[in-house]
Amino acid sequence: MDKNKENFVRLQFTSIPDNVALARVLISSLVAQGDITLTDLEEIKVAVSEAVSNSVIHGYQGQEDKLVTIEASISKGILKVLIEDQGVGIEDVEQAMSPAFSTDPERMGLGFVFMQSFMDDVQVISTLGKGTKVILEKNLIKENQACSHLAN
Amino acid sequence: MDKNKENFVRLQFTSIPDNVALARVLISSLVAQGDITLTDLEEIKVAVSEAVSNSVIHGYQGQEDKLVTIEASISKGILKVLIEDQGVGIEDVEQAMSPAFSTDPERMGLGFVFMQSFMDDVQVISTLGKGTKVILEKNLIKENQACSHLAN
Amino acid sequence: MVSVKFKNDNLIVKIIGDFDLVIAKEFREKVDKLLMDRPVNNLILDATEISFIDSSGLGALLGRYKLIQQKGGRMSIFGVKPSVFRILELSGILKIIPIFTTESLALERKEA
Amino acid sequence: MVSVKFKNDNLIVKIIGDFDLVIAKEFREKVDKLLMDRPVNNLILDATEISFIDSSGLGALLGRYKLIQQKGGRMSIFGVKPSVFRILELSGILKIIPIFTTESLALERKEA
Ligand SMILES: Nc1ncnc2c1ncn2[C@@H]1O[C@H](COP(=O)(O)OP(=O)(O)O)[C@@H](O)[C@H]1O
Ligand SMILES: Nc1ncnc2c1ncn2[C@@H]1O[C@H](COP(=O)(O)OP(=O)(O)O)[C@@H](O)[C@H]1O
Repeated sequence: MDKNKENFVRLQFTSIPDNVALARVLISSLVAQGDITLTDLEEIKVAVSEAVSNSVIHGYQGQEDKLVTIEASISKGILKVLIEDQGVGIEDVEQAMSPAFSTDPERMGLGFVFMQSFMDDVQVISTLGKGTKVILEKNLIKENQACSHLAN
Repeated sequence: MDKNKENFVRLQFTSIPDNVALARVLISSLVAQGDITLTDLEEIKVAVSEAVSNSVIHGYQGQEDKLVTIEASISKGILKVLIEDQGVGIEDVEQAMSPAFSTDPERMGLGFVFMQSFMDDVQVISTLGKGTKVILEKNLIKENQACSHLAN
Repeated sequence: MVSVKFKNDNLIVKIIGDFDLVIAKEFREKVDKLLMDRPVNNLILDATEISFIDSSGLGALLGRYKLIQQKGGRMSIFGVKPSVFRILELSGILKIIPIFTTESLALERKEA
Repeated sequence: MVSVKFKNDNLIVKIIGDFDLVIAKEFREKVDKLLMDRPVNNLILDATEISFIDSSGLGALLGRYKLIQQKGGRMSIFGVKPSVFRILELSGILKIIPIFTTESLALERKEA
């Protein structure tokens, strides 16, 4: 299977915490269809896990009967993942994305930090009372494949 | 996590053969959230794999740019899985479901046989030129839990 | 993944992973090409690393069985996991393709 | 899954699987209850079976660290896999919670 194979999947699930694992499992299986480094795989899993956890925890504030949507596409070696909820939305996206900021004292405010460290691009579109879309992008083709081995 | 927890997931993906594995992985992770026997897990994986393979192979006849949809719900311990394509459809459903019948000489005609042996209920709704829906049902709660251990 | 090795006129094919429609295709293409190119008397499937099989995998097995039989050869399987065994049994394929526990037992089966 | 055992005043908590929001909640609830009920001087996380961690897991770790520190106790981690190590490192948590390779080394750390 070649890494450049175009692919598209859409996953929707009820907003229960256990389903965050389903998102990780699906995205792992999807990107593992190509030959990806273990480090990249791990980083993508963390980034997606953060975004989906945010939808469940913050977006829907623990309400378990809502829907989270994930769309993932691979095209020309670029992985694009959209994570979407119809939850409370974010008042100030810039503030939300800054390191250590969290509206929940029990949490570390590292979610967006991880998304930004592990993906090449993170976009957040949010409307108060309407919901939040997070779009993550990562190039799966390494310029210098030799380096990606050293990274493991 | 209790087996009776209500849950719902919907997965859509392009009709490439590699994506049949995504359907298996998702359904496995979903049912494994409850405590299920290994035998039941295996049987569900085979049944779903058959239905999704049929959509890819027969429904879309190898065209890889179409969409397959799976919806799985768990409610009151009953797993219900819908597998749907907008492919060529089945002319004679009864004939298609009979053992060893296949329109492809390379295949065994065992897909529907496995779905029927492994699930409690199999429904097929198909319209020529419109597509096919397969609805699989299985009770995840065993009347006599002791027996399900013997079965392993 | 499908990997192959020869021991004299025995072709040993190892499948790693889920024996579904994807691997079935790879298995069919690889084996058919090898059966064309070289004299094979005994086709042996190493099933130790097969974690899943469905009717696409079974169909590919049966197809290779028919092919090698036409050429006067034999086929066998070894190292089958319990979950895979159940499916093989249900399909009736065990009535025509014998199963062994190890590769050496499958190789020894010189007489039929 | 979260399993616990005591060795004197050491509480050893083992997490098996993905340390995400689900396990974070279980970990938080179990450990907080135990810290309430029994005198614990040293909280040790057995990470040998943790295959994944995200910021929910990290938050639960940091929270328990703060709690035990308030009570004058200590916390450490052992058996961390490389992929999990990277995340721990990135988060800065390694600056405050020490890592050991084995359980006995984590137990021996009597002086700080
Ligand atoms: N999907 C979302 N819906 C609503 N608010 C969100 C969402 N995602 C993030 N936020 C807000 O952004 C803040 C920072 O998020 P993040 O960096 O992931 O840290 P944390 O999850 O630890 O709070 C959250 O505390 C929350 O207020
Ligand atoms: N989704 C589908 N779309 C169109 N035809 C189908 C579909 N599923 C099954 N069929 C038809 O039903 C027949 C029997 O299916 P099955 O029992 O799964 O056996 P096999 O896949 O080995 O042919 C197929 O050969 C095909 O003609």
